[in-house]
Amino acid sequence: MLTLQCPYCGVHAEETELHAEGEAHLKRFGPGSTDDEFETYLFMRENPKGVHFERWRHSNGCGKFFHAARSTTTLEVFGTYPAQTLEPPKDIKDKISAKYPGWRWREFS
Amino acid sequence: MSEAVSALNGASFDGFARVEETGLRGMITVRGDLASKEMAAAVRNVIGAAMPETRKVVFGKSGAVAWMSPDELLIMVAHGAAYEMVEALNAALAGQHALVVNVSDARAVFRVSGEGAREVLAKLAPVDLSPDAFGAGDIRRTRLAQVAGAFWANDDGSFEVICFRSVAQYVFDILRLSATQGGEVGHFS
Amino acid sequence: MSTRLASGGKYLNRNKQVKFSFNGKQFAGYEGDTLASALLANDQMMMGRSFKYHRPRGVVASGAEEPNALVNMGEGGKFEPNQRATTTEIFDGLTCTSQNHWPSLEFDVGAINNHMTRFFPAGFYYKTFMFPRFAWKHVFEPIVRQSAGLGKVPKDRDADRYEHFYAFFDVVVVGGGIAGLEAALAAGAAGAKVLIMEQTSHLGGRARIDGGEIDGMSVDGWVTEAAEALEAMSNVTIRTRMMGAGVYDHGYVLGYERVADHTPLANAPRHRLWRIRANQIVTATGAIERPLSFAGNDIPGVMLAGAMRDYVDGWGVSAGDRTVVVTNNDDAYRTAIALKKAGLEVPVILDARNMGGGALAEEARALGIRIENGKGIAKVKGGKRVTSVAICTQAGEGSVLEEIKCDAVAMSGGWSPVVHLWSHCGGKLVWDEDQAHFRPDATRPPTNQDGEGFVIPAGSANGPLDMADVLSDARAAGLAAAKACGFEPGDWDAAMAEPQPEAAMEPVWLMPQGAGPKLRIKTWLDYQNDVKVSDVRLAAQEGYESVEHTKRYTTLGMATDQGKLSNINGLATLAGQLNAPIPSVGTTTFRPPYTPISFGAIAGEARDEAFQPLRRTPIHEWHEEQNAFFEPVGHWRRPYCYPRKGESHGDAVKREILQTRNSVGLLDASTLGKIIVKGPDAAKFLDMLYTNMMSTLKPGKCRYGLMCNENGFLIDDGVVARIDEETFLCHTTTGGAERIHGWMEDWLQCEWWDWKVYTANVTEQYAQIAVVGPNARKVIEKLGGDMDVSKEALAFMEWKDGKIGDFDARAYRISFSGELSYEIAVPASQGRAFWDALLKAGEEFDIMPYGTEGLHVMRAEKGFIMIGDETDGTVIPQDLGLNWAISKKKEDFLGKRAQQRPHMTDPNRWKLVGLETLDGSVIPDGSYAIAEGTNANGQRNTQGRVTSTYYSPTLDKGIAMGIVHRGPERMGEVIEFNKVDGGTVKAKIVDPVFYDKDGEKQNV
Amino acid sequence: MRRYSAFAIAREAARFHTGWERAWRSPEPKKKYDVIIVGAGGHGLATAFYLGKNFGITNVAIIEKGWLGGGNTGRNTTIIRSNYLQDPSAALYEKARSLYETMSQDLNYNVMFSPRGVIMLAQTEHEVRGYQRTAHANALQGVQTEFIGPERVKELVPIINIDGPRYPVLGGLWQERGGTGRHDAVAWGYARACSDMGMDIIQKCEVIGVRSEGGTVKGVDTTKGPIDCDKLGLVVAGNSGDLANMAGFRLPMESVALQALVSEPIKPCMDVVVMANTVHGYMSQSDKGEMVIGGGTDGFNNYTQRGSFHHIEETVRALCETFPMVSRLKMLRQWGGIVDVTGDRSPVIGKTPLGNCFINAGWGTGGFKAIPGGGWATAELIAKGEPGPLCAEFGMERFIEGRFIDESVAAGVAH
Repeated sequence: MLTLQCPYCGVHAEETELHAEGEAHLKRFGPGSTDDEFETYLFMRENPKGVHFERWRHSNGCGKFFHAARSTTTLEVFGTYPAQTLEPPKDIKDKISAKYPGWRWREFS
Repeated sequence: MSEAVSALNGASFDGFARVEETGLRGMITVRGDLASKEMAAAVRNVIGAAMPETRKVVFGKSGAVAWMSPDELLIMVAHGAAYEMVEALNAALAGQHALVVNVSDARAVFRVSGEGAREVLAKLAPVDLSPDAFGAGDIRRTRLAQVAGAFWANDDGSFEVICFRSVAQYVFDILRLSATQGGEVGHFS
Repeated sequence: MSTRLASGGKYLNRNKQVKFSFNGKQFAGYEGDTLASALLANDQMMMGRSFKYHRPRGVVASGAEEPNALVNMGEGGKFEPNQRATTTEIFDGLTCTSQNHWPSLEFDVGAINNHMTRFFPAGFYYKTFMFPRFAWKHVFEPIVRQSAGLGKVPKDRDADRYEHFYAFFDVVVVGGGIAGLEAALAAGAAGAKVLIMEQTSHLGGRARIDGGEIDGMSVDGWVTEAAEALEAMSNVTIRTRMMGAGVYDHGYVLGYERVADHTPLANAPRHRLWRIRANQIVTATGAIERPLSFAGNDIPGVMLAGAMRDYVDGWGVSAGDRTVVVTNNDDAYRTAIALKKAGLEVPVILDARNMGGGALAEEARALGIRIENGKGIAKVKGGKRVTSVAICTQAGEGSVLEEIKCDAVAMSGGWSPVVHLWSHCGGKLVWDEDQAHFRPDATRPPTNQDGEGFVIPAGSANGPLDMADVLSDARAAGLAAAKACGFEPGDWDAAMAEPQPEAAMEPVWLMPQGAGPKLRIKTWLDYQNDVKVSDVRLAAQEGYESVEHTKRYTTLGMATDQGKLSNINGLATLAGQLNAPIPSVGTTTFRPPYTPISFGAIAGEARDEAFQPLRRTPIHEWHEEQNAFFEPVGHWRRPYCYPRKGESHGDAVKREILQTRNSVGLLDASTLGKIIVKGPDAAKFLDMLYTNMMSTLKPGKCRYGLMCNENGFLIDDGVVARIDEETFLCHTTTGGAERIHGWMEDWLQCEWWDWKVYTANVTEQYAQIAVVGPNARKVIEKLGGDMDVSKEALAFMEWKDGKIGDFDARAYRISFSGELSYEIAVPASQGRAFWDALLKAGEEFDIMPYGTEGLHVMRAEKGFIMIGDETDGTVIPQDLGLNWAISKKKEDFLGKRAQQRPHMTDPNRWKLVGLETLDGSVIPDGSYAIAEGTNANGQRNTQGRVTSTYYSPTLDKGIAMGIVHRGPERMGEVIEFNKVDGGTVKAKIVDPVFYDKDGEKQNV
Repeated sequence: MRRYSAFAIAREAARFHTGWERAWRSPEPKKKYDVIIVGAGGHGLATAFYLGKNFGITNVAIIEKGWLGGGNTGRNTTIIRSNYLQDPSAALYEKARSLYETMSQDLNYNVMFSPRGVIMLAQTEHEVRGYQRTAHANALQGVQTEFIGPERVKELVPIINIDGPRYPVLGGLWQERGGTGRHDAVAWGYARACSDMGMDIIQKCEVIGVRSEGGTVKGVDTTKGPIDCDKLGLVVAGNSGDLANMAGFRLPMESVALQALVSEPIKPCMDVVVMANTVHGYMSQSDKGEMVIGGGTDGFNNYTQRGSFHHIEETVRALCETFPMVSRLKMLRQWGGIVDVTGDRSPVIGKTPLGNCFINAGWGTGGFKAIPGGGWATAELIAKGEPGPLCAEFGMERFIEGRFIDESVAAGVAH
């Protein structure tokens, strides 16, 4: 039963106020992309054991989508941040590095 | 105009707290840049209220203004006044990228009052309702059992609860069940 | 015999007698009794039968760990099976019966299994019952099932109510014994917001029975003062009859409060499930005594030593007149002393340790009790009740030295901390050699959202058993918990007790240690599930080496007590057989809940009218008054049809359609989603969202649009109206409003966040009513108002605001039926009035409402697709002949790239056609078009399927839509559709528009 | 292998069961095997068994990081059915179901397959149409199912609340030959048979790397050292993503928690398995008398084997509504497993980007019922190097082509 702090309204929302929205920082591929690119965009997932970046929506709340950095093995939350970004903020990456030196997640580390 | 009726026509229940549908209320959803001075001016001039801080509701001259999200306000006025207020807000925000829409009929409003009011809500919402965590002027959008809803605390210790009109009966039912005598928890007293 | 003692019983109120019945017999007890203590007081030692062998079972414990004393409680809507007698407080009028026997507790036919014990070893059913093949299902399984199971099946609907409660604390202390109280005092005095919960009705726990002094007071006195001190702290909440049921991630704790189990006539919820968020959890859950493994240790009258002491001191009940005590530790001497002091006989204490006990042993000896060191029980004799024990040396193989008559045996194999809550969320355990038990490993706690430990064990739950250690450990736990929440220790003194040194316990996993197969097969580990030492050994012998394998193979620890008594003994037995150290064999995972919790409590208020939200339109009440037949559409209820007296649903649908086609009908379309999309980039945004071009739509006009997901599949459709240059109103399907609104916000917030667009879901602001049929315009015109709804002023696919009658209305000239049609939106609060006004105005045209089935049939007659019928998540718009709605000019829209993949552009895809049966019959729902031959897996080949199939009242014949392999190229061809009975229906492929192909009727 | 029978039990009873031999050996790994299967769950063991039985390949190791059958095989709700809508699924699950019919005899181990029947309730008009469609499809697929009316449902399930009020039962899709089996016994029976064929089941041995040369698999590194192989099968539900990572490719799937729970045991009251998709819950009664209950998956990636309590709550309230007597029972135990869910929620059985490395994964909530079919198909795939008809449609390439196997189409989504 997760709790995540919504970075928009500040509420420490519990899972029932939230909706999980899948992997974060997916790059959209539209017409003109290769089959591989398009398949990767739609279906291929990091699904890591450990550090993960994902999307959530504060659906029973302020309605905003946001990102969370979370461990899939301990459920530790390293931080949440707004959706309008292409990569995780530095302070969160640093926090993860302090705990899991050498972590990698797609192009981020 | 034909006579307007609220979803439950003022239904009420007296348990260890009182639950009542308050009747129709004018409501206006405003979306826009809440940090802009134009928006602040529009709210001040039209409603006579200051811009609410995050998760607060402020009560102004002609209505209340609730913070709903970083780019959304809910303005509450008399039901009959909503149309004019929408016009006035639109005028005040002319030239701005904003959305002002009359949603006066989209919701139901309940008042939960009496000593057990906090407990009634604490049975339904995953929210810390202890007085030090949630006081007058606080608003919370959350889940009420199985539906989305919001509530705020008034100065007199009562709470007002809003939900969509289609689930008014459900919300009334769960409030009624929660307020039923014998179900006092004695937690906040 | 077991009986009520003349005095004693600190939990009892002897001034208040309570009457109850067991197996139809009337009994009396006192207020404060549990069902178990009250039954013992009435010499009812035997309380049930075991699961597998139907052996007689007496109460063995005094609390939540009890495996045997389970009863059917109550009657009718208040009946409940498997109620644990040791945790049931009695009340006037309580009725209960014993379980798992036929015809009676005393004489049980199923006990025949008992005599076959040897033929039913662990896992025997995996090795037999295989022949003949049908026999398992038809012969053996029914026998197994009938003899298994425990309590009776509830028959009536639950008469009680339940509820949930959300609460938030800094520190939650689970357990109201002295450790819990001391931890709560420490945390509370530090200023933390504390909840302390206790599963029984009284605080103080075991220490009140075990005695001793705290702060110079009796334990009872100290507990009273501690409780008063906590009550006085405004930041501390005390709840009794509330069990810590489970610990979950991120500090989530379930508290199971049995509000009214003990007062079932009170007008109160029976159970309340607390959903608690705690920063820190202190588990002061105590320890559970372990049985000893000797032959006959399951015979009624053999009890845990601590429990026997509880019954004497707590409830003034003796389990027997002559009690043999058998132990491997000092604690059991307390029982002997308590029995003796209560005037009962203790013929001997058998201490398996060669060196015997310490100070407590001296005290017992001083009371004149015979003590035999290095001795154990070879065998307990008796059937439904202990009659004697045979004594042997612990070191030997069980030669009988002496037989001692007795009617009860008190046993103690040492104490195991209750580590369940620590373990639920991943806390790890460490093996303590000295105490021979697993205790929490403080270095590996369960971790919370910050990656920090959030559970702190306290007192016996952490290992210490001596009261002085328990108190200091608990205080440390309370302070640590408060500190983790940012509170410094407050001004509160530690409770002090004198250490009471005890001689070391010695692990005894089998008694005598050399017991042979004949004894081992009578030596129980799991009383309820009938798992014996021999079974665990067999499992190990056969290679079921993992503790999980053994557990599953033997069913050890799988009973309703979840192995609270049997886990460690079973594990040690397995380790012994494998010749491995106990910790290397591992421990099983503890799963919530700690003890079973009612499903009623889990469901909470969600039953009957509150089971799920039921969404109602502003006109819902009218539909109900008309006895509409409703169908659920998401959480909405929509009228399917409005049957009149004597009409079948089919008749009603036919009448509604013919009336609408011939004159005028009304549809409550309020459930359709309505979303406002506004901003300088709104048109650009909708161009991405819809397959159509929406930016070219002119204000005042409407356009039918399609939405696909990124996978290319059609997900929603609806009419878009352009309100002004920057504003659109998008209609969605009934089920689509929230989903599509979320979908829009997703793209706006997460992908195109620099686009200037705002959305608002205004679905519920309006009641929307479709006025449909050749007379629709006349009805509206009759209402008056300032809106000109003539063909010239409001043409097909246009919208307009204005007054219709007194109503502020927005009218859309759109049609899903093919008729002249207006969909009119008015404010929801006036929806019912507007509906009534339309009905009145339409009287002269015989106006009547039609339901969703009429809507479906009429749209099928027109060949319009329905999301959910023609689409199922695997259909792209191109399959449905909707290419006209897919813009070729746009570089991109959601789903476009997906629709370019090879399988999507394959000309062999099944495509939409109309279908007309040759005989006018209706193709069955869900039917497939068969093709020649079979595929590689032997399945009949298919070439299409029906997507919508109806009897058309307008055309008086069966019509259908379907998708067929290269369908549009095969007009006129006859293909066959299957029926489930094996037959087929022949149908001709035709144009999907069956009615008014040229659209003349809607364009008038 | 000594045969199990009633006679054997009687013989052993006379000597206090001291003569029973080990059900399977616990060998140390050899240096090299023809085939290594990673994962000694149901699918892994079944794959090994059919490699031996159907193709005579017995130089096989099955490597397991924990204890055999300890993953989803030992954590599911043991439902067996094949009333699937799409042809490829129906073929695979029906193959599995038919193999379950004779499994006890084939393995000489009673897996207690109990064809007590499975009903999927139709509680909306839309669901009625969906299940009628499935019934029509099944009729052509050789899967015996039938759409039955509410009276028949009530007859089969006396404890059901047929009249709603919220979701009256309008009928149901009935598969008489569906039912349940004893999940642990399936793993144990296969393990015993594999061991008997000379295969090595190596427990408590974790794969920590996949070795390859020139794009072809060479072996695995394990906590018990490197082991070579010619062919590698990855059959590790819940950990497929992790193993794929080691092998150097990504999968179109995510791992999420799936939970189940049981009540305390009561006397027999429900013979059949009932699934109620409108309200999201399903229930059967085990031979022990426990009501075995399952619901939906969590929405987020999670490897903890712990799910979120609100899903339990949703499932329980659904069942209290569908079977009112449930309200007076108690939850004895809840637990979670990790399931791999693919983009179309159907499994993947096929080749991987790495040569001679094959995968069986992505079963989502449906793995147990497919065990013998999945094993059969995967064995054929590994033995021949190419998929046979049973899994031809289940390759990963379907996600590139857009050729999905979507079963959710039959689960009523209301409009």
